[in-house]
Amino acid sequence: MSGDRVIFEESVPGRSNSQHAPTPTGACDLPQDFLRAVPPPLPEVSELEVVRHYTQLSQKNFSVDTQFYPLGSCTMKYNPRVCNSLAMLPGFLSRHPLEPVETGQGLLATLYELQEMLAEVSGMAGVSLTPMAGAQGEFAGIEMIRAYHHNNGDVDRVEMLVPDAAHGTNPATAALCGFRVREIATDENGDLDLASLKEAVGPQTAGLMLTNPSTLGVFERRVEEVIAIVHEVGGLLYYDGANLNAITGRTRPGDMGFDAIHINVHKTFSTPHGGGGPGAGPVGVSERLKPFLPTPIVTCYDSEDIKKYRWLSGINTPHSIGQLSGFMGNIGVLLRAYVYLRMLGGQGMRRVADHATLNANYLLAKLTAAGFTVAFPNRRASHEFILTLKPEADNYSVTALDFAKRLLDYGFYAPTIYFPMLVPECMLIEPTETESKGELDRFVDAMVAIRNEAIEDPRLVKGAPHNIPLSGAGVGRLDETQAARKPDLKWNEE
Amino acid sequence: MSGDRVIFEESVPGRSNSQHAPTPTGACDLPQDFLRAVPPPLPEVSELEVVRHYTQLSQKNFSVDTQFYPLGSCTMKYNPRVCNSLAMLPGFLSRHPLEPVETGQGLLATLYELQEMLAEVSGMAGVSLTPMAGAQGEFAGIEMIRAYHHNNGDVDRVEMLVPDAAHGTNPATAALCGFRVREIATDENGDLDLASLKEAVGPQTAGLMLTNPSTLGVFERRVEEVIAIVHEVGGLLYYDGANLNAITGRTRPGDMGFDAIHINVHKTFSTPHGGGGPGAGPVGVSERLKPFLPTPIVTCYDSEDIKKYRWLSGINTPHSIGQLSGFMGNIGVLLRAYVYLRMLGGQGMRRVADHATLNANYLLAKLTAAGFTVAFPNRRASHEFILTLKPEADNYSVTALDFAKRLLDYGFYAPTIYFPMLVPECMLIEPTETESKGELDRFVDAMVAIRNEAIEDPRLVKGAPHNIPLSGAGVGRLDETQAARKPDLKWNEE
Amino acid sequence: MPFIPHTPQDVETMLATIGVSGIDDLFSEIPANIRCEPPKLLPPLNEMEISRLMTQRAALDGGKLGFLGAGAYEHHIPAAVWQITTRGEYYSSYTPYQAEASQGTLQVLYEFQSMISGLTAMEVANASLYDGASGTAEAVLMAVRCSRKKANRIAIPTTVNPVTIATIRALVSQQGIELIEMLCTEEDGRVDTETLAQYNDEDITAIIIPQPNFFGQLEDVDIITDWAHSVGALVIGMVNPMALGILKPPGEWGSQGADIACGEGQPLGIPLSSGGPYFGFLACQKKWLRQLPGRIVGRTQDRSGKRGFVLTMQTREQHIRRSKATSNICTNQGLMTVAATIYMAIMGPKGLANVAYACHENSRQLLDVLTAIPGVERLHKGHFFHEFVLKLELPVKDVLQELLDRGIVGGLALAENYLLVCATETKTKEDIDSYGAVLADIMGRSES
Amino acid sequence: MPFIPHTPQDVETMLATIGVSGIDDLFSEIPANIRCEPPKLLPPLNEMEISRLMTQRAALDGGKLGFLGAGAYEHHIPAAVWQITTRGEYYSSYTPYQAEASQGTLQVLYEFQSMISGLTAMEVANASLYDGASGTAEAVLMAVRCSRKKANRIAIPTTVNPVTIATIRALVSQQGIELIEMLCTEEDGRVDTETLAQYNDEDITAIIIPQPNFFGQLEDVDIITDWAHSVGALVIGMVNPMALGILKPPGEWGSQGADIACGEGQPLGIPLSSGGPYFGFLACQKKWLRQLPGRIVGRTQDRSGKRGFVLTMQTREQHIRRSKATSNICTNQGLMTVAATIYMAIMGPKGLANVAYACHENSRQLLDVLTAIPGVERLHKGHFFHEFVLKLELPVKDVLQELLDRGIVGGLALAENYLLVCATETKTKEDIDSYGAVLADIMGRSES
Ligand SMILES: Cc1ncc(COP(=O)(O)O)c(C=O)c1O
Ligand SMILES: Cc1ncc(COP(=O)(O)O)c(C=O)c1O
Repeated sequence: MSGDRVIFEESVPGRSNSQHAPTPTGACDLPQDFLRAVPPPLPEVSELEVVRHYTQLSQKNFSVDTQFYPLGSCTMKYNPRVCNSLAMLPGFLSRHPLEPVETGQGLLATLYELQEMLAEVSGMAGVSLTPMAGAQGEFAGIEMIRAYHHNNGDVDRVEMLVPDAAHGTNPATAALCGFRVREIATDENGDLDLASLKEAVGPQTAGLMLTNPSTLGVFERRVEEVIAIVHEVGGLLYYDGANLNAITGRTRPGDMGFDAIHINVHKTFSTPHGGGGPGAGPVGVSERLKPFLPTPIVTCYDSEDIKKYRWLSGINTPHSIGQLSGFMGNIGVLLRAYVYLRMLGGQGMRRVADHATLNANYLLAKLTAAGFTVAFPNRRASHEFILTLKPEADNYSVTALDFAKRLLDYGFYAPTIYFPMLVPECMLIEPTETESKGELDRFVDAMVAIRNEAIEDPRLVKGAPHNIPLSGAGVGRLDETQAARKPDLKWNEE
Repeated sequence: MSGDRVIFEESVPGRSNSQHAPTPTGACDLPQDFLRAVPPPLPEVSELEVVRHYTQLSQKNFSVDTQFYPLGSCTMKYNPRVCNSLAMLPGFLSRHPLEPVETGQGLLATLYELQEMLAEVSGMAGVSLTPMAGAQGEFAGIEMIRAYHHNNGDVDRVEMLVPDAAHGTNPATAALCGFRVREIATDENGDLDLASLKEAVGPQTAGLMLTNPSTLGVFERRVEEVIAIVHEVGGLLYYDGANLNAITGRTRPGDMGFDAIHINVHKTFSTPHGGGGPGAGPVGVSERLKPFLPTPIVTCYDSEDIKKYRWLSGINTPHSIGQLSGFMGNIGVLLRAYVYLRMLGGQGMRRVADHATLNANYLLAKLTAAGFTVAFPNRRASHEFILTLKPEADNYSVTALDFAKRLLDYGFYAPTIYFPMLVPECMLIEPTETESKGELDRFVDAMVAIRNEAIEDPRLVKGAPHNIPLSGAGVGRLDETQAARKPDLKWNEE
Repeated sequence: MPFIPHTPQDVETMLATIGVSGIDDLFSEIPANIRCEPPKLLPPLNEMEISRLMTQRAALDGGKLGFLGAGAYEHHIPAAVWQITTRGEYYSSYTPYQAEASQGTLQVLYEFQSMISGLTAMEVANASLYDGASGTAEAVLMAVRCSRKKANRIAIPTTVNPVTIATIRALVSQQGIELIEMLCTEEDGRVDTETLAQYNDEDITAIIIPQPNFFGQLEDVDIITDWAHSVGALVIGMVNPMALGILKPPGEWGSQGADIACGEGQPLGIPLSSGGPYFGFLACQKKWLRQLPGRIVGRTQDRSGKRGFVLTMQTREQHIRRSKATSNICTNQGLMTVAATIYMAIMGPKGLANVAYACHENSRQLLDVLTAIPGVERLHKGHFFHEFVLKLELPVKDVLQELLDRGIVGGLALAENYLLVCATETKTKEDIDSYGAVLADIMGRSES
Repeated sequence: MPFIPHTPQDVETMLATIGVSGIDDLFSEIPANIRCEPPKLLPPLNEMEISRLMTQRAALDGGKLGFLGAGAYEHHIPAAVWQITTRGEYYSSYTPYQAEASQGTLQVLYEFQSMISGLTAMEVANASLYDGASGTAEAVLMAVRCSRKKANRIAIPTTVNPVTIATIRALVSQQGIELIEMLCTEEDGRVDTETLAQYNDEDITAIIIPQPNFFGQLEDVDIITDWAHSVGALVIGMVNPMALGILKPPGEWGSQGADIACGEGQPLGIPLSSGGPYFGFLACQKKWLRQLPGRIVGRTQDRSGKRGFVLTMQTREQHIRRSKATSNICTNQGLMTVAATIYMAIMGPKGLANVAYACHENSRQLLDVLTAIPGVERLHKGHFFHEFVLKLELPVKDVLQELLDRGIVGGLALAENYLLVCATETKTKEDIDSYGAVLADIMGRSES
């Protein structure tokens, strides 16, 4: 099977696919100095071999299109196929980013409406679509906060507050923006510890980054108080929108009082994750941060009774934190989000949060009934929730990792494990609204079956995976330590 | 795994995908008498479940895109992906077949050029693209022969000659056209037995259907003599073009003297088989059969120095055998064939036959060297060849069927077995020109390994398949007898 | 060399293994005087060039606002349908001869058969034929095989699509089958149930009942079916599968149901594509199973009792039965049935019914809009599904040309003054109004 | 309910299991005064309606005969690339955290790293960054981490794309990094190697060398690299990966090679798409591995010794290292690297070289055709890859508008009279001649 080999192992010197490249008409006129001495060491394979190889490899992936994928914090919901076809229409694909706006009115109208709709969904005053992913959205948001303070001459705000449960991108972003990161503790019910917060704030506080519902799968109940405390000392509030899927149409970051947010459209707006991206991380801001939004932004004006659209950037936006990438952002991803949003409408957005939350709470109830231990038993789950498998680890020495690997054998992708780090042997489970009750029930059955295995034959679970239902003979548990100790990061003929 | 269930097992009453159907605005005005009492019993599943189910099911297929598929007589070569994208361009897909020709000049130009190119490749005087597959092409060809004789008042030619090695569609077609079928024997070298032929021909002979190279994988060396014998008695010659891949650019049915042929574009012109179709079976004819071609046919004329195209049918074609389907044939398939042909050009067509023949002869040489028994050891292979596994069956009681099933475990689709019926325990192997030497070598290795298994552990081979590299746990050898004895042909809630 | 993986070095090694000195030697058995030079074809294009050419050609075609039906219908096709259908594993596999390595295709076909059986309310269905017209010819041949009658006389109402009739004629005339035309009422454009008794003594083997018929009209299927059975004739229901979202299925026509159901499968998720590929479906009562042509998939199990699917009932087929086969069909329209199965699964009973309703509603609306125009009236009385015939005071040919010049494909000219028009769920109120406005303009200009 | 599978019955059962009476109860922890009504959005459309809308919008866009480059380039993309890339298994999976169930993506990424390493002649590569510009900013941050110098001074020639410079500025300015502009020669439009010594005492941490540069010109990469190393500066080679089909790779610049290579991956099989998604690539010498940001895939084995692939070196990343991570990047451009990997595998060394040659040839041809027009001349001397700057006697803005009115996107206006023009392998002789003819016409009319 080709998928069991590396593409370089299929290579035969001298093979090429002449149907894809023009034959050169003459010798190259460039001096030898500029040229490469030997051709690049790419594989030399036929088009059929390429198709076969990468088709086979694809079959070695779990994905939403093939499996339940309850990966907490990642919102692995169904990515409507129509979003893909419409985003890939030739008119959109063929346009060069630097073409004049006359050739892009269809696209710009779409992006403009998307900006408006995201502002409405999130309750923010302005939106820029340009960040490439959540982390770049965070960068934009924190930069805007920095720019705001600096613009006010407020240059001593050097500290960014980040809850200890926060996603790693939050502290990393704050650091990238030049801030000192200060962690805030979480209380035993998963809410931010207000005492630590009060202790931490001061004139040095630039702001606080909050995820709500938090990565602990619960809604920050005292969010207004939190915001008041930070605002009080002149800090601004950043909302990490990775969990927006839990609240769309139920509450809005803008209404909570946040100053800047990012939205992972590859989560809440169902654009695909593509095995690691691309996503998009539009940022939304309150009125006072609008001048600082990253560029370009789409604006609309009337011309002879027709709506026309153009880019705002450079000279129009003197206070902007600038351009974060070479062009306009991940346009193709934004188009997919637009299609999704238009198909759902306002009521649909509420249905998303409603059913995502319903599914999470249902799964939580069933797993609790089945005897699993919930991290925050006194709390309502948001769109996700945390189990701790500490009892199982203690009693049968079968860890969250073992459960995760064994779930693969049952045909389920594993939930997020060991994040957030606060909860031992944790499993962060996010079913999303697009999964059926039947699928959730089967997942519970698998969890129960694995616990039984853990009791009766722990080695079975600890040795998993054994027989992942994948094409081309799956692998067993892979040795990550060896990978890191002796990095083999590219193919070298053996 | 969804693919292990039948889609009806996913169904939940009351579920629907509202994004795909307009909501009715009022009640239906049609009288109850015309209406169905209960809704059709289709499954009620979400779009995600549909995507997941059919994506998983797809992974349970071997295909050219994933495996070597040396199915003799079927020409399972690489189906260029570009043919798919170009045939599915919106302009082509959206056009209604009965629209005026003004809205189809792009398509018609393409079909016209395809007609011309197929005529040139096959050496025939005229071509109609309309037959839907090889068998319908045969029908058209034999009908034209009948019409020709009738048109000449020659109504007593009631017999169609068919070699005993012929594909089943040949006698079935002859019968469908109202002919009595008379079989002609094959000699021990795979050529037609001239003595039987001479004995069979007479004034009752309407024609002879010949496949060349024959389904025995050898070229009919005395084809000219065969043709002369039939023509002598006033019969016409039909060429089954299923094996055209063996000879393109090397010899042409028209030059051999055939009167009518069909071309399986889903073989020689690399349109996909789609798990059983659609294909297309254009027919080509010599000058004398042109008036009888099935309609519609594309014709070209000049209008103000621009080439214009229109359909010929009905009143323009009084002698035509008529229309064989509701519209114009499998247009989408023909578009794919056109793209393929344009990419190859004349030299490319010869390369096809050259390398298909090279691959077959190479595989034949290697398998012979490995000790397998060739059906026609004195012959050059065409693009395919036959092994007989009679020695293996006699010595180890492991049959061609067992070899075939065991090959699946090795990740190869099985060659055609037990056809043609003349050769006992036969395996008809057709590698095609798009497979690499490496893949052929691996196939030989597998055959040798299986023979060793047959010697050492025949039950292993007889019990195959055991572990087909397919997603979602493949099945073992399926019971075909039970299927036929107690037909279960549709889902009934268990 | 496009699509050929061999390097010159490979070729050399392979030739040496074979023991010949050149590729020409491999063709030594072809008599010298029939060998040829490579064909003279249009110059080869690389993928970039052919893509540009085809894109230019496709841009010339289609894309009109269309009100044509007459056997092929524009419907919304969920994007998922073809994204999945064109996956390599479906697209590039063969007829599933090796069942164990073809469970994907086989299970889809089994599900397809189940859905078609359900939609038509018939007991069994095959796994597709070429298209609706040729499939109806197969239904005729099948009926002849099923019937015990000596004479092979098939009654075909003139409400059947004339191209279908021509196709049947082309495909079955060699079998000594006689096609008997049954006239329809002028007023209703459907079979005159009052005069059926006229055919009582015609020794009819089978009758084809189209529902809806070529003019879009709904036939009195119950009465005709019961009459046919009363004279010992089999009933072939030729149906639009989309209409079966709401219309009574052939299996429930009259007191016994039709014997055979067939039709054009295109409405079920297949793009118009200038006419193909589409697919024909064929279903029947179980007692006729052995006469059913085409592939059939059955459920079975492996040695460990695990469920699986295989091609079955193959003794009907040409590769086993040869000249005695039920049909010569071999390659069918497999991939189209994958698309149709996915389409039906996404739509479900409710979706299909809603689309059928919407087609009906839209065509009623279109009728209202168009017949409000002076010089335009409906030809027939009675109920229709999503097509109807208009009578125009102007020559239809000229009107259609003027419509086309303004971007509208207005329908099918049936005769000098008759126009067959269709509106499916794809037509918005604006589309319908815009047809109305343009037609009114054309008709009005001629008035003055 | 689009995309939600629950029936009312399901919802009821589930609420009962949870023990609440309605969905509202699930949100009881949200303080009442921040609850909201469903947002007011544009009215929802079904799939048919949104398809029609987007098709209309897409039809407004693109489709011009284009000679724009400036960082994004139109290339032929084999059809196989995106048909495979958009398969659900690649499209709808997450970052491969569970390696055993993500071997497809992981192996592709490993192959991608191998190909990028090969193309750039660097020892290791990561698995993508957002795009070329932001990736170059990451390269700058990385160089600062690698360097032992106190001052963080990055030399950036003015031959680097100004947007890239702006992006770097936006992304790194918080780190106390100083960007030092290096002027280029007016005549050549490239770094003046004669005056490098001026910067000897500037304590430069790293220099960015673009190849080809923003003006399409080829820099003297060997000389600049050796000079940089001689003053203890690291070399960041910012390259067009398509050009590397023929141009000397950064790993071989000068006597030691560049330290870091980065660039915009778009030319490798990614459509123009109005600007994204594209991807950035980043490669370096092995000694800098621990400073390399972004995902990295490594080969390892399972317990039975079977080969497999995992995400590795994760202690560099934000989810482990948090505020001390090498970068905050998490979601990258994964799917784009699948496309690029398939693209590179199909093209192979020869294909890539041929395309690169063809781009060069076509742009030379274009130069000849355009500079034959009175009033049009080339601005620079020296060698270029597939872009060059023209000097027009007319205001470029007006000329571009006139070209656009006649269907041609003529290039990028750099200043009043300067025009940056590009021709890739997608341009035929006719395309080039037609640009020439239209431009000649525009220039000519103004003469008279
Ligand atoms: C809570 C949280 N914040 C931020 C991010 C970063 O977003 P991205 O991966 O789009 O950069 C993620 C992504 O996993 C997340 O879960
Ligand atoms: C020799 C031969 N003749 C005829 C046919 C029939 O062609 P089709 O399947 O296209 O109807 C085949 C197909 O397998 C064949 O192999």
